[in-house]
Amino acid sequence: MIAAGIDIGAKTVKVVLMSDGQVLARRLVPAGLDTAGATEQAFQEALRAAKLERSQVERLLATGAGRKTCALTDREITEVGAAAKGVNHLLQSCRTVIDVGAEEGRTVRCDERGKVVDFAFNEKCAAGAGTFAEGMARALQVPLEELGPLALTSRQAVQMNAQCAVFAESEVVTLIHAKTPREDIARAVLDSIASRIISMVRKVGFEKDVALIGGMARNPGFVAALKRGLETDVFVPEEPEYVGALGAALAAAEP
Amino acid sequence: MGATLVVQETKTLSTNKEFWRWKEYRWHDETLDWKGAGVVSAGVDIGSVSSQAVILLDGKLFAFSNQRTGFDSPESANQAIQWAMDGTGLTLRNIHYTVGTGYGRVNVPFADKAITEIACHARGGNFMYGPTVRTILDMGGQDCKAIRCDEKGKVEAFLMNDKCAAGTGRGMEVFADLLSVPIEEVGDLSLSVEQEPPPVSSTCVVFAKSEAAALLRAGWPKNKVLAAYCAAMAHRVVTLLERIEVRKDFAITGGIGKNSGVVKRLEKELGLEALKSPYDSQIAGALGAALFAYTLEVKRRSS
Amino acid sequence: MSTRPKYKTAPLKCWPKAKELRLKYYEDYAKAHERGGLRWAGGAWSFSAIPSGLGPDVWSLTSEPYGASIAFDKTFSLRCMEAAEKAGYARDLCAYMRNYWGSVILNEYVFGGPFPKPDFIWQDHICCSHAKWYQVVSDLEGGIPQFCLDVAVGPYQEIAPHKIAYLVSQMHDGIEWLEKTSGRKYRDELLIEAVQNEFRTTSTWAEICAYNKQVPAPLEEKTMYSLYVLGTLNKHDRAVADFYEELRDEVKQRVAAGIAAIPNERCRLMSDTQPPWGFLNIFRYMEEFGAVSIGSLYTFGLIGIWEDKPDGSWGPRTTPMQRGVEIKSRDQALRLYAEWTLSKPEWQHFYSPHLKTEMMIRIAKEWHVNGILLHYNRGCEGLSLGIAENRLGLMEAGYPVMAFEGNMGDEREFDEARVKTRFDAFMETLGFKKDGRPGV
Amino acid sequence: METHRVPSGTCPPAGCGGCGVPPAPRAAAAGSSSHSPALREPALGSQPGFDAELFGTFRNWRVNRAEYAKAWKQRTGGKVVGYFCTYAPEELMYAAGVLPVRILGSHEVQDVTEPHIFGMFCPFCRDCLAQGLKGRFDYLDGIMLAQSCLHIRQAFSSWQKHVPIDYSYYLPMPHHVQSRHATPFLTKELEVFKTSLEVWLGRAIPDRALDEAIEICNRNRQLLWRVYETRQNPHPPLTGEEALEMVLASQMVDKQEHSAALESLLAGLSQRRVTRPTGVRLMILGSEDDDVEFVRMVESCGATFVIDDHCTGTRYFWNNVERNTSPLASIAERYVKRVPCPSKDWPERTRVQHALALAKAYNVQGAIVMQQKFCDPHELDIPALTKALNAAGIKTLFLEFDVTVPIGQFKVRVEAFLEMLREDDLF
Repeated sequence: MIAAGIDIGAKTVKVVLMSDGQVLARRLVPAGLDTAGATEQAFQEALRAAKLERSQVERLLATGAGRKTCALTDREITEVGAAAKGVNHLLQSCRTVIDVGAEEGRTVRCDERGKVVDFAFNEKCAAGAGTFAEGMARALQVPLEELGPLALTSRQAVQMNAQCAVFAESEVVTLIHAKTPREDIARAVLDSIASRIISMVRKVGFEKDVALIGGMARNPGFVAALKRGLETDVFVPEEPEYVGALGAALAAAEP
Repeated sequence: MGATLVVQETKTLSTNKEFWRWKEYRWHDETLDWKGAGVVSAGVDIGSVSSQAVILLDGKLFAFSNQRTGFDSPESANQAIQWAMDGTGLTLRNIHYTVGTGYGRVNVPFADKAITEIACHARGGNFMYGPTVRTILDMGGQDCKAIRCDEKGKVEAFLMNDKCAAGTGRGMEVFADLLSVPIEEVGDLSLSVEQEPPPVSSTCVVFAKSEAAALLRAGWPKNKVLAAYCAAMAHRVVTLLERIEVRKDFAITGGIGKNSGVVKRLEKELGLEALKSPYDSQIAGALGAALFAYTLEVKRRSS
Repeated sequence: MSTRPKYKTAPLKCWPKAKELRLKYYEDYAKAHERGGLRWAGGAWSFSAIPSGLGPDVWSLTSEPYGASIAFDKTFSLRCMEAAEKAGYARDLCAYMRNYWGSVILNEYVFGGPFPKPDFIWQDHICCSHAKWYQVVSDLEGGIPQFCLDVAVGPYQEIAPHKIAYLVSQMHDGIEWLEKTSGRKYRDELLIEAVQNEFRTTSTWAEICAYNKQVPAPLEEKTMYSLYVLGTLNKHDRAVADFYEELRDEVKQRVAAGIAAIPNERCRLMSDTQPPWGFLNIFRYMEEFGAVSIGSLYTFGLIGIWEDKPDGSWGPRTTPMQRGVEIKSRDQALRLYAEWTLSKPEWQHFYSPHLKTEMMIRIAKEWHVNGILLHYNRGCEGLSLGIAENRLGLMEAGYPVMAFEGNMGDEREFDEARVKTRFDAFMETLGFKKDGRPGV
Repeated sequence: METHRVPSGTCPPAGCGGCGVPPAPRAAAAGSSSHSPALREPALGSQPGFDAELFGTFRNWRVNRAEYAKAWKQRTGGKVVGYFCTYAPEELMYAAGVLPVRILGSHEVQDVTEPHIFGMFCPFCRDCLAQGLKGRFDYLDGIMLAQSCLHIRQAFSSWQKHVPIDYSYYLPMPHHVQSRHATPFLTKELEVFKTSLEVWLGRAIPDRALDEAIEICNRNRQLLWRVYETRQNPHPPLTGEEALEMVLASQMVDKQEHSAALESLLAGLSQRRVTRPTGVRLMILGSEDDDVEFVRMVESCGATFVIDDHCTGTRYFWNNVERNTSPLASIAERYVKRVPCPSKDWPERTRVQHALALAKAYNVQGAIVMQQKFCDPHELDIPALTKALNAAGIKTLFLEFDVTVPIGQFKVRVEAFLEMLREDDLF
């Protein structure tokens, strides 16, 4: 049976097509300002890549912040449920999923069947999300994708004192004026995001194995900070931003 | 001001267009000759987002530059002063006294003294808007200051926004980017709505951004979204001002002072008009610094 | 997914009377002076029976419910908040308090007209803000005589004669002070009657809440709020005591007739702390999942006074009258009153969150709760005290918990969409679907 | 208000209304100029304006508080109890042969308290709990809290549940300290506390021991107060940073040792001159504040703190136990009548007059009003306090503290504030 999972996030739309547990195709399209259009586009591109007709897709399930706006289906699963299912498929031993996207961080605890046991969101604060890293990268005048690698070269930990995302930016400027090495500032930035995420993770209480998904999983500096803080290894899937869509596709296929 | 603005094309970091990137520029008064001046004083304002240098001849405005702050602040300070002196024949050696101000005030290598931007904006505002100014609002790159001063431009009281950066230039840049509207056009565009929308509710710049994105998805036109954001920003600033009690006359310095969308709404909510000035509101800090430099040099000589 | 039971529902008969009593209360206070009476202000927890010894024409305005009434009017509330901020008061202070101050600063009574300045303040203090609240009101009003009782003598389980004595001797001082301040002669018979009314009110409210142990629940929390509020206005008033007995009888009949609060009850939830008053529609949203909020320690234990019943269950505390105690003197009335009120469940957690966790677990068990919603309420330090420990304790006891941040009185701090998203995930975890919406 | 000379050998009488203000500095004590034993400077390194020889002892005690307490236990075989708020009756613990130490935070960003304390409570109580959860106070035999604000209460109750501890005690310290019934009530509560200590330690606490304990605590307060008195000088012989280190140490070590160090400090103090100019005379007041780094930053901008109203400063030691009927009643009266924390300062706001009196006596030019983020009791006092100070011609700068303070942002405000206060020759 062919099933589709559609993850409509704040910044991007992701589609995963599956057949009996096998991924046929995956596509990611920036949501831009026309989410419906982006969704349709991602879906069609995925179909094309999988050489499928729309009619062959028997089950569709939407997830993500924009799931209720999905024109393709009114069947839905929350980000929480999808993340748990998706990760469970990739790493059955996973009990704690940390999901850090552009504007929100989530922790989901699940059992061996990928059923959600408990979850927590970080309370509305950008300082614990990807957007924060973007702003800081800009203050540091490095492209976002280079922030992580830069941080890895740091040799000393510096403490970020400002708590608000935007004020952290002026603190970065202060550090710059104080001649702090860029790599140390980069690390300080990622450490501070990690520290907020870890606070949330501790709230739910974490059990091994721990997996990290969402956009920030692409940031090696952040992953390192998370491992340091949690004092445990963190599993990062190859395509971390597709896990939600994958979970939705798996859920769709369920009888 | 008689002379014309010399606008220099900006050096952008990455290839894709960055709408938040305002034009950098310099200016000097060709009608004046610095060689005849008794005191050449300079003020350099190294802010978190922008840097300005101002040069005065016997306390009269001669030249200034306005550019983004670079990664290395001593370097930014040098660039700013060099650019201000560009084509005037002036060199650092000819400047008698320099005051540094702004976040990077201690990193101005050639400065004789560092003074905070609060004192400098009060002094600069007093010069730009005249001695009747009692309340100055400086909406800078990353903070927002409400300053009360006396007829000499001496600070009597001040407040800075702590909690949140909504109501700062940085916030506005985020929006210009999101909506692909050049930062200089944001204000006027926001005023082109036939009817004021409710202000965006979120107080955090980052979330105001996602709120705006949602509005756009919901089909709001750009100008309406901008109106909602400018209104929110104006409102936040007014609550800051009210805590220090606004006394007439009232003036606005700093980058956002140029954003009609915020200024007009702010004046409306305050029920008070901000004084207008022929000077560029963004150089107020550096100007104040240069004025202090002038006074200090005169005192140094007389002592 | 269990089958969906359908229950019959019916509107509460005494609902209109509750509304009427509430509006009369606020009107009586505003009109007190026209009637040659006195106005006093104080907290919903204050010993309100005591000032009634000054005469039948003494009316009060209790601060928390008034702050909540303002919260319902989002526009006015925002004006109040900003007026308070402008006056230099921090934005993270109690939201009721900032609404109240704003109303004083703007000199607008939320029920119309200028703010009716109280003649004196009669307050008690257990949370850091109680006494200070009125210190500021007095600042703002240019000075109002204030008397405040300290009730923070430790948890009821450690009650001891010297603790009651501390409170009672303050009460005696308070009565002298009332006489001096009002220039009136204090009448003990009025005190005794008021105290007896309050025993009835607070015990009967507990009895009403206990009926919600029934499946289906005869009442849901959103409705309970509008009923229990009377107990926060003037619990010492005969009319309120009588009304609660009338209400109790009706709820009893509903249970007998199997009348439910919501027709599709499948999931029983319990909440905690004050709700975000401006967003009570979230309770309607819950009902789409067949979820009914059966109440909370807040709705049960803020006004209700409880005790352990012989069968080990939690029930209404037996009043001194029911025990056949005849109240003859001022001192005896005050002693009974002090001891009774110190057993208020919603006061115990001020000494330890673990005491609150025990009570919450007990409610969860006896009221057959499936899941618990904890409102991390930025608007109220006092009732959010130790809430994170409550969460840990409840989960340890095996109850699914959803925590969400919000504010009972400052709408700027409540994000409805976010909370609903979170609630969706919570229901998904518990395995409940929306009626008519296909899920997994 | 009148500021009268205080009978020698005692601190100013209890309460407020300016009666607590020290007299004009007395003539420098002649003769001995012996110095306190100069201990090794801790890793912190020495800062300009900080005299390691005179104050290193105190800093070492603060920095190495754990090592100190462990050594003390080794030496005396006694037990150590951590307390959370300065309303804790230290006299009883001294009488029981217990060393009371104050539990303070570490000013590091931490991620361990989120599960235990809701984020709207003050950073200080979270920082304190973090120390317990991280095992930094593993040498404590017990903890105790004297009821004050809601915030610190949470640090206590979470500690009780999640940090293994032999003994814990919650003392219902009355809030209505202005009521005549507060002292009798507290006296009884102190008896209950005393009994609980006796049961825990398995030995009785005789009145004699209480009398000695009262003496130990009074002497230390008196000495602290005499050092503070010297800060009235036009050029105070110690900086605010040094004063803070001194008081913080007194909350962490055996008061008899601390008093000895104070004695020798006082002997040397009269000769001592701070290397840098005094600059603007500042007062700092508000909620709990042990942020040495902040104080150092401010003083590096050309100012000196000459007085404070903090529970890590004057509020802690300003009032002595005045002997009346029984030892317990005397102790109770001291804690009821001490300079109050705002959470207990009602219906009258006695603190305002007290702060004004201090400002006057120490010839203060400006005041930094600080507050731990979310500290409701102080947020409820600050507008009135600021108004009164401004009315008295003392300008104020308000700053909101978190566990870590953004020095960069604060420096601008502080410098601008100082520029405003200085008769700067800029015009």
